[in-house]
Amino acid sequence: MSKLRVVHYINQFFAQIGGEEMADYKPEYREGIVGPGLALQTAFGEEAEIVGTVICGDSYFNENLEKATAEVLEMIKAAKPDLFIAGPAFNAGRYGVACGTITDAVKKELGIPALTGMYVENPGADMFKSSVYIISTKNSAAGMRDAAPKMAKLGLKLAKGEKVGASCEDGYIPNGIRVNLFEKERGSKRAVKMLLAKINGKPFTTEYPMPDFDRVPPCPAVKDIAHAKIALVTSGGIVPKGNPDHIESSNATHYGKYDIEGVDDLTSDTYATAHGGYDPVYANEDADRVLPVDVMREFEKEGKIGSLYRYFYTTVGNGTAVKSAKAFAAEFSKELVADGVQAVILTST
Amino acid sequence: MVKEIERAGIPVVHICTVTPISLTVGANRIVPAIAIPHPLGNPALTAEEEKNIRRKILETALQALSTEVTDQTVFEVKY
Amino acid sequence: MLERMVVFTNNPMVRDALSQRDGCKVHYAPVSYRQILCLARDAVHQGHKLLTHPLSGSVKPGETPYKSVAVSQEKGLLDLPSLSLIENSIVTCDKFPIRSKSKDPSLQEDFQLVDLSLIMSIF
Amino acid sequence: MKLELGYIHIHDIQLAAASKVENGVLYVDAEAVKKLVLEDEQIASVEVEVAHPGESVRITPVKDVIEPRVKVEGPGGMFPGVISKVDTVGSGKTHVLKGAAVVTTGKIVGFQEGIIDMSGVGAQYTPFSKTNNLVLVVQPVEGLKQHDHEHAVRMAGLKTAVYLGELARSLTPDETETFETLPLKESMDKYPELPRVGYVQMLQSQGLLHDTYVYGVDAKRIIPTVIYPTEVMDGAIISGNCVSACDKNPTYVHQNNPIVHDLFAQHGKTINFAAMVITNENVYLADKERSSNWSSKLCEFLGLDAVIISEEGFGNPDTDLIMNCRKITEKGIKTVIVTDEYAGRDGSSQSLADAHSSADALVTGGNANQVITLPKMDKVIGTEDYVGIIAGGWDQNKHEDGTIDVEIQAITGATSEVGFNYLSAR
Repeated sequence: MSKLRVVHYINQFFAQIGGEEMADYKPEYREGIVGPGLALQTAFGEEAEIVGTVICGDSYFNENLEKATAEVLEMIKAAKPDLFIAGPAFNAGRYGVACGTITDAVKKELGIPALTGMYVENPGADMFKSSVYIISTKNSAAGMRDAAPKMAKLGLKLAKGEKVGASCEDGYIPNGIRVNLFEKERGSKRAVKMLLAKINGKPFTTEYPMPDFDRVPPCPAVKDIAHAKIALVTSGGIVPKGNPDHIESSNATHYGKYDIEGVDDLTSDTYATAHGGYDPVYANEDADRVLPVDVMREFEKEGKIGSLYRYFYTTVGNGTAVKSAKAFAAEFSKELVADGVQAVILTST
Repeated sequence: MVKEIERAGIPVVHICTVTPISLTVGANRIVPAIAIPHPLGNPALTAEEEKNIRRKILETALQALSTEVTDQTVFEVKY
Repeated sequence: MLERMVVFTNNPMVRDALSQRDGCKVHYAPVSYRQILCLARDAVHQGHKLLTHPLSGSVKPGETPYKSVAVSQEKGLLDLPSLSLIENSIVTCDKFPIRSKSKDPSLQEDFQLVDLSLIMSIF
Repeated sequence: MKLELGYIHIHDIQLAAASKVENGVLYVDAEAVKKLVLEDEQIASVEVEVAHPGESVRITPVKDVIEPRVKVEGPGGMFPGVISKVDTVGSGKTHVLKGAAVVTTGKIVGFQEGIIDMSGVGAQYTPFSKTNNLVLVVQPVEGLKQHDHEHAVRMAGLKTAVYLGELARSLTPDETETFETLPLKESMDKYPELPRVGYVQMLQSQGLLHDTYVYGVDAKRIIPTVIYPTEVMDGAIISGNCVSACDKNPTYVHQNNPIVHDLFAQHGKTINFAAMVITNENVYLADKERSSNWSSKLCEFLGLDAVIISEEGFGNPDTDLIMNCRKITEKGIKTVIVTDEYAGRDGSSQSLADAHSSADALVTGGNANQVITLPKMDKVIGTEDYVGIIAGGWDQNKHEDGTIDVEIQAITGATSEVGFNYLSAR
């Protein structure tokens, strides 16, 4: 069998072009191995060959996200790889975001097996761990020796279409997909060991982390609410009557964005709820009970607020998987920022 | 959802019937609502009374948005 | 001591067993397992308290078509533990696919009997 | 309370003209076993079969698995309150036919479940592919009601295990092990430096096919209480739980509770394994509040520093598990919980029906929804008729070549929530 073809992505620093001052470096394709690719090649042995390396500056990539992604994708596509590896980015934030973005794009758009590696606290890890395999590395380049064999091993598995093991077996950052494995010790013994660690204040790793309850620090208050542009968002599933976008009653796969220019009041003839999570009778009688457009319009006229944003966003709240709800909100928040919205009123049932 | 909006840099007030859930999902400015099937209304009241309640809740929401907070804060509505 | 209750059920065996019981109103509806949970949820939203666990029994949602859930007849302020329990239960129910064997006529009596036994275990 | 277990290692079971144990072989007079089982007028017929590790044999639907033991010294007898009188057991000497098990099978309801494969991929998932199994295939008399049927099969298994255990009474054990739990004050005086550790065991207690018995008492009728860990080694807790094969605790697992054993392994060295508390998992929510209040109160009263909490089942018991974990943690006691997961076939769903931040140290028996393909077996003890109906089986899961796709929740003991198995998930 011929060797698998691998394309590797690294930033300007690891290509030894330069540090921050060279971070604007535009994407470039070089034949063969560059820099840390050597360690990967050693780990691949005879099974795979790094045929080319894409180099791109971190600033260039992050400041020209769409353009840079397209350019890099084109270079990768042309090299016809069987496997794509980015990084590892260790604890470098912008490098991590670049590695995650491009790995995700290669997987989704080119359909080529792809993975990357980074330190678990790299912001790119949280952003991409559920969409691509990210090998968990140490927080500095000193971790390359550790990371290369893991990346090569998982890379070969992906390229050959073999079954991927549990995160602790194949060394990737847990991605929310639960995979079974046989442990060397039975569960009761693992429980006793974990308890001993807990008693003695030593570190231990739970086998199933509870859903995380992370916090975001509060944004500063709105200085002049009477002149602020305010948007209404609801997880109560209010939609124009007839549910034109067919928002599902639970586990919705998309969210709604609706124009309320000239709408002063939501009535039973015009709006209803698509939410399957509560008795819809009251919201269908008067959707202002969930999405208070009527009062917001009065506030607008009275000068209590500057203006009501032209669109409202709607989702169906608790039925929707936390993951997709987060993704929806991240997406429409960008639009809100771009349109100069200064505050949001989010209503939930 | 509330966290993602706040993360984007826009202050958000969460009007929510079940404030403990709102606390769990990480909202920083919280205004309690009336009831799950009708958070900003009450079908037992007349239309006028109902709208009055809705105004009070939203006035509290505007006040919450105009108030600096350092931690999760529940703004009670004064009916 | 048990509170006065309303039992939402789609199980005719439960309907028959509890219809004459003191302190017990039966709300029988020939609907799906999930819809019984939704009826209980709507009652919780109105301020009734959940009295039994919505996911009682080890026969998973989708495997048995029968479900019986008791809520308090008394109505008060929204009960938060009841709310989180019923909402979580519906989310959990939704992750189990409906198995066609759940509709097998030869199994209905057994499914009904186990569901009956689960709700009778509280008396 | 001090108990010595004397293990007689059994590496083979054979049917023979007379029952005896010789050179590690358990010879069983099948006729004698049948006669014993048929004393119960509710049972119409019983077949006695043997399944050895490595054979191309499938046992299904499995109801219970029981280890043959006999009390040779000390008060009481095996399965107190059920087979023997209600004397307090757990002290003296008990002999064990280690490596042998009685397995009961029979259709009680149409979705009866439980698979034990003695070889192939399925064997990796069940601990009972490693034991030599004497299998009872029990047929009830016509028209027997499900409650009575369940009781009859349960008793048939226990009686047979006691009958076989008797064969070990006068034997010299190949190996012995001693377990001792001291009364509260003595225990504190003896190990003043060691952290006091307890075990809180949650028992399935929801109704027909979901029951557990403690000294013969239906566990849904108990208030959480303290039990010496050695009492369970003498059969103080038995299983009437036949749904959810992967994570129910068969009687064998109660007798050999692995958390008890692994805590004893550390006892006097790194910890003082001071107490065991049993509690239940009732359907009525007020019972849950009461039971978790009591379990946490007992842990506090016993002066425990840390506990392991084990669950049995899914859904309803998740609520008890989280209540116990939260309330015990609130008492300032450190906790580790043991459970399993229903994360969907692709592993992407929320694993537990309830969650709380206090549950920060969790051991899992794995995702019960994982699908595996079981090979065709040369011999089936019982019947495969229900494999498509059992929890974890589904429609059209039997292929033309005789292989069957099942979720591992159909396999007896696959995702044990007392950590009896090696399976886990990440």
